[in-house]
Amino acid sequence: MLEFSGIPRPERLIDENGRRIDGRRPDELRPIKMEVGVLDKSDGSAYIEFGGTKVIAAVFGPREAHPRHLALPDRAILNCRYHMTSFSVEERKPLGMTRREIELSKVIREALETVTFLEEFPRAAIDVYVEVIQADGGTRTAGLTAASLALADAGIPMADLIAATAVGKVDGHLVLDLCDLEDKYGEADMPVAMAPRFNSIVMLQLNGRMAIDEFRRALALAQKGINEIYKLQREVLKRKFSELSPEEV
Amino acid sequence: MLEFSGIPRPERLIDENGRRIDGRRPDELRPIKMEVGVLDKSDGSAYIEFGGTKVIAAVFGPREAHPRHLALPDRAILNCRYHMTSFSVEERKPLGMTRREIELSKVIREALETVTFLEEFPRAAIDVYVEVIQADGGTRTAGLTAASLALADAGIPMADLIAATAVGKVDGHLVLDLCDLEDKYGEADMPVAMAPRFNSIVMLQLNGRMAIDEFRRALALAQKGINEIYKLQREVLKRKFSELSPEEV
Amino acid sequence: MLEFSGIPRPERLIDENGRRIDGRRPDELRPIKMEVGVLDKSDGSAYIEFGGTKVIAAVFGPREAHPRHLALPDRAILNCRYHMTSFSVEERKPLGMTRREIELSKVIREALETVTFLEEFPRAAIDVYVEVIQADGGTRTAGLTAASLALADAGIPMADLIAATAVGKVDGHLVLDLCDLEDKYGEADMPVAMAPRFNSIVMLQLNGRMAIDEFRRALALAQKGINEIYKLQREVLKRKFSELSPEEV
Amino acid sequence: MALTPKKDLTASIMRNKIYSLLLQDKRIDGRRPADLRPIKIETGLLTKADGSALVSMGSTKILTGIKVEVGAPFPDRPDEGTFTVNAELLPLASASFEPGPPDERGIELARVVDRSLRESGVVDLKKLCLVKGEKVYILFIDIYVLDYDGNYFDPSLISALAALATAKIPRYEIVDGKPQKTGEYFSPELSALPFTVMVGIIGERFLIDPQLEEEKALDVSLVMGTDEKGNMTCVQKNSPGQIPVGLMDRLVDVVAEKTNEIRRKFLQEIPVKLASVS
Amino acid sequence: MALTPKKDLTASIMRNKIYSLLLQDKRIDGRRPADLRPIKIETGLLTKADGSALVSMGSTKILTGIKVEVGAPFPDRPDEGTFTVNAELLPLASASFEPGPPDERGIELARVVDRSLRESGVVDLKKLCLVKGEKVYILFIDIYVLDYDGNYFDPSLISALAALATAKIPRYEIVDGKPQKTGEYFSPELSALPFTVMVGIIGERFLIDPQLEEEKALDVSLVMGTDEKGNMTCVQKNSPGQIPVGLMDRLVDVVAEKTNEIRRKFLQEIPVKLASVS
Amino acid sequence: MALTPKKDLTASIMRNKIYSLLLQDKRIDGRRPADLRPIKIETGLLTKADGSALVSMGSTKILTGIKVEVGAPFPDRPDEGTFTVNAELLPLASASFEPGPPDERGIELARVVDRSLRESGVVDLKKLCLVKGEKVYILFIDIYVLDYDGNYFDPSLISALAALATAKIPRYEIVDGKPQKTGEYFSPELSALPFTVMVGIIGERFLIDPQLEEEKALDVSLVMGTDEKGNMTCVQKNSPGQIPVGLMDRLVDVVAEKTNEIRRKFLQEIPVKLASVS
Repeated sequence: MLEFSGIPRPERLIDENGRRIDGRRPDELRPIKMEVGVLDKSDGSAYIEFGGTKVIAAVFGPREAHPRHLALPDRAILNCRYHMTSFSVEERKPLGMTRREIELSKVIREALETVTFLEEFPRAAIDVYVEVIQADGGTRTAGLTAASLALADAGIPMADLIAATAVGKVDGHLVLDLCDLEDKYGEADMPVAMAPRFNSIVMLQLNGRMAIDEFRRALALAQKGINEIYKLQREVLKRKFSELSPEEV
Repeated sequence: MLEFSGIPRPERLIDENGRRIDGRRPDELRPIKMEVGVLDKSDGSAYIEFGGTKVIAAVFGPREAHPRHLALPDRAILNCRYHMTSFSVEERKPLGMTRREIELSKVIREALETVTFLEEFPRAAIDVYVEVIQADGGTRTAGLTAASLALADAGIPMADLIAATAVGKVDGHLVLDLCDLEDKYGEADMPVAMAPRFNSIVMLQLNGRMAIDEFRRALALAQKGINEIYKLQREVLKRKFSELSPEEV
Repeated sequence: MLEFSGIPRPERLIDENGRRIDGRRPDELRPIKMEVGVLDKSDGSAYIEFGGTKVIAAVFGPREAHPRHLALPDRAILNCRYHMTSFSVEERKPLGMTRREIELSKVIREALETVTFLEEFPRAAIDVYVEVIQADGGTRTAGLTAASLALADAGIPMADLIAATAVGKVDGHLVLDLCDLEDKYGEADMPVAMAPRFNSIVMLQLNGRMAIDEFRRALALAQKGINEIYKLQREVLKRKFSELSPEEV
Repeated sequence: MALTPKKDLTASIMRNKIYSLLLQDKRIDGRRPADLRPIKIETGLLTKADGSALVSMGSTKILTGIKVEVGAPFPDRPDEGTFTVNAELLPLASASFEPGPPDERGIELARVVDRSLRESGVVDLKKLCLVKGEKVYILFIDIYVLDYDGNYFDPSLISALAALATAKIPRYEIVDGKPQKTGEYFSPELSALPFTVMVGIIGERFLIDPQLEEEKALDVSLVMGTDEKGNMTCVQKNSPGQIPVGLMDRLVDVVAEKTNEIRRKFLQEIPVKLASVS
Repeated sequence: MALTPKKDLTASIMRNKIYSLLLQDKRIDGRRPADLRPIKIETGLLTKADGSALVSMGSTKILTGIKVEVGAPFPDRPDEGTFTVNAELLPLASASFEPGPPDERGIELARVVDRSLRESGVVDLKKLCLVKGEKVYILFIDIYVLDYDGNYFDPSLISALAALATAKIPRYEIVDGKPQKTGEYFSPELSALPFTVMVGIIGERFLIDPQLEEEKALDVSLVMGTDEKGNMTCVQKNSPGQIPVGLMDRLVDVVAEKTNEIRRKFLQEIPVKLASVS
Repeated sequence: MALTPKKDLTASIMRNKIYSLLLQDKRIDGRRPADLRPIKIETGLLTKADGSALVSMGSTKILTGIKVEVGAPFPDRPDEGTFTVNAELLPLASASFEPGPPDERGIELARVVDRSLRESGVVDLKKLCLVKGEKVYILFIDIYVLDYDGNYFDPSLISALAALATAKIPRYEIVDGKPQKTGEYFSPELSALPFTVMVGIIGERFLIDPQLEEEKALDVSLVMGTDEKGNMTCVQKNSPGQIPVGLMDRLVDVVAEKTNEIRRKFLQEIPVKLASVS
């Protein structure tokens, strides 16, 4: 965890009323902002805020795979890069890809591949770029949620949207949608992404430790948050496509 | 500016007689040495000295573009690398390309492309290498001037030669062909390259600041120096080609 | 030499009885262990110990050259990488290839090319990987000896096996098969590899200095050691192929 | 080594169209040759950056963030803080940008902005010194191109200046030889306000602030800038092609006028403490 | 950017075969779905490494070595030693591994092992402090995949733990402000023993510890781990594909049981000083 | 990973031609088998380098420059200065050299020159110590191949030695704990004068100092060197191919004779203070 070199641990992360450091209940998401079509020059794009976490995603394609020898005869290849701006974190992130960014690019790509109809575009490439503008916990889940919206905005056919959030354990309590301080000083952080229509997990990682029983409850808590996010995603897309005049659709 | 970590600023860069630190008048070029065909194994080459600045340029091609997917169906591609030896500057330059070298490779390449008949060599590549042996101000203009001679030496058809020099502002005076100390301690350094036959600018940059009116006069001063250099270039080439026996021409 | 930052020079490297620091006579090899087929997933492999030096080699191929533009119409290409684990030497070796590893990859590859019938596999690639698990002197010669066994294990046709060892000069004496301390504190280390059937040298380097006459005697000493190693190599291969049931051969 | 990108057939058709319009003082998006696109400046959007600005010029969008550290000065300038400018042409901004380390275009952008800031003395580096020869403030000015619809030069410089002018830099003091935050913040005082205008030339005609379709069709382009005192602070020919010498006089005047227009817009949005700005 | 490797036709045929077998609780190599391959642990093979272990799980072979240096701690943890985990998928281990810097698979492996070690508190880093804020022990745990027949995760963690548990670290003391070897050695005391099990899923069926042919044919896979107290210490979905939410409950139980099996095997081979292990 | 360059058809035709000539003790450029090409040595051409030499051997041209810095010694050699040898095969020297970081050929060249200098003790490193354990002179010896007509080894070593022998190194002294230039200069005293000769073999015949056309057609080649006392100071087989063991005796004699020839030429040109050179 690069963040927070400076900010000391608060005495308590959950108060006597069960409220979290930012006033939320354990099972409460942070304020969410979602927008699609925020960039002009990509084929699809989305902007998401989960509290202080701010992420943009953009999609290019389907386009010709390049270099050509990477092209597959039976489906599109999907490239994905998760990247943070240097000023998105407490301590300036050096330019270039860190090992963490390379790992997260992998798990986000693997989640997206799971729901995208790549076989509809043989020999093509679809490029997904996730850029973290500000990191306040949950950047990979916000990024994956945004990437899924950007794919939809680009008109790429998908079996489902992907919605994602993190659950974690903080001062012994299971909480939903960790902010940076909870991530840093909590016992566990578990990012989860699902394809809700299929009731299936498409990304799952654990950083920290929790009892097996807690793990089961954490997964259920994540699913609750994911369903809320999924609803917002569909509303945003519905709004966008209803704004288009009939000729554009 | 990497150079001159050691040498302190002279009290005056222009003396009471309007003479510069090396005795030149403001509109005077440094001694110039030019030679073509200095290397055996390249298709064309040139060596130039502008005072203490010493530069070699070499050209390979037209040859098959490599890797082949870079080849263009309607013209040759032109590669250009401007590079300094580690010992060409005051403080040892680390191995590898600095950001400055990458930028200068771009502006030199763009200048050369402007006058080279690339469309005569579809699918081919022409490679231009500029190596700075010693840097005493004006390395990019010396390098570009040498590269243009090396292209001519290689027999690549060109609409015109390119001649280049820098103008600048030193202790409030506009001067021609800055040496390193003037560049370092002066107010402005402006490299200019022209294709004299077309009365056009093919490279132009400014490092520092000068009044708008000074800028106009500086451009005229540069043109004066460029015309002198252009004349020398043509003489060198004439001498070379006249030395060849009829069969060789 | 990275090794041995810590261990001081022993007072004498050769004692009054002409014995070396590990009790060997000057012309005596260290205990040798050789095994082929040690890895399951490569096409051929070998493990060698020369005293404390432990090396694995593996071979893949002949397989399709990749990227394809490297393929040669008349023979296979041979790739070779000599690499050390980070913990094989006294001071942890940084990840990535050092200049030393790049040079040794070259000389090992050039030795192997000399005896391999590459022209039997046009357009193909053969990849040879040498991994130094522990370095106690003679890693390149152990690596080359192992690589030659791994090629044979992979069934790649060869004009001869390659056997290799180092000779050197220690406290004024010529010695065979230097260990790390002798290499570090001796006057010269000369790795030699031969194709014994052809009585020819296929790798030869010198690190240090010795008189011309010593050089001649050192070469003869190396040849003595090489012949012993060559005999062991052939035994190991004979044993392996005789273990195979007739159907497998 | 990098190559000049190939011009496609479309560019050549578009060139003729743009040129025909220029002869009538018109452009494909309805602007006149010397019209800038609308400029929008937002600052302080981010809390983890010590300064930030999102600037759009038409559809081109630039995000600049500043991070400040305390470190050693350069040996030859012991009493001055330092700054570094980086620029990344993010692949999400354009199909023509590749992921990976900055290519020559990103490096050129960073260096052109760096020279504009450095040579016009925008930041008084002596005010960024904590302990002479030992500890100074180090500013990392990182520019990200988010959406590329032509001309990333001018909005990048605007966003760098806006991020600088509105930065809240944690003030340090030296306690027991080590830098410690005091809890206070300061904004760098700007000593100059240089802006640039990108100029595109077709034949003997020119236009400014090209959008992407125009930029791809130009014969040649350059970036020029002036500060509030009328000094040239930036010149960079940034593409192949020839600039007729005779055109320069006119261009300089237009650039001076247009950077003034940008400066007025900037000062409307950003409260700059700049003694010398009229 | 990396790509998900292409699945070949063989994989699809193999998938159907493996699935048919799974419906009968069988596997292509005769194992049952929840059977691990034989595990072999050898330690102390190397003398230049401060700790080392060669672990095989079936034909998959992992060599881990540990080198220890003395250096500065992280500023925010002045009284703790540090460790770093690297993993290299050596090209001699598989035709699918390329020479060069670690790709995303090697990085994922290193980070998954790192998290298992770090988050379960395997090493008491405070015991690796020499002089607070100045000198601490730094452990480099370097994992090399030598032979890859599927599932490099579980044996990599085993080999890292075995190398740690059996390491002989030179003890230093500070003499005249500089660290010097005392000539003595110590072994790091382990505070936890987390292990992982890789799980592969086809349809609604699962198997554990896939060998390579199985791994290539799976619909999806994940790595999960628990420590000796029954805490989840690792979860990593490590391939494309969907995991039915309803399957997780059953998987967690199997993983807990199987990591216990690995732990018993480990404790038979390696003399661990671990107060809390029952 | 690098590959051995492909030999073209021309090389094979040329091989036969060269071999036929060798049978008559002739070569394609009129030399006899054991003839060196003309050597030209120029020093002191550059003022920013602390030492420099331009050496040509036939058409092959090598420029070496030396820069000196003051820095820390290696911990295990606290009283010795250090030097580093780099070599770049500049792309302007040959159509077969690519721009970019040194490939295996450049690395081999640098390391062969480095070993010749280091192992024969050319520079007395103890004389390059300023303050034991703290400050020493660090020499960067950077070799650039400018024009490549075969055999870059021998002229590279000559130019490194010429640049060293004629270097004017600024002398430092320690003032208030910091190194400061005294304004004086010194030249490193050379303790040995090793030179190398590249030998090419075709069949059972050999030639020395091959020009490029010859080099490409050789069966095998090696570089050998001796110092002024008749010690072997360099051996490097530098290409694929087999060297008949029986040929070595003869080659050693030729190399010793030819390095003496180079040494005489060198001493004519360069005033070396070398006690032991006869």
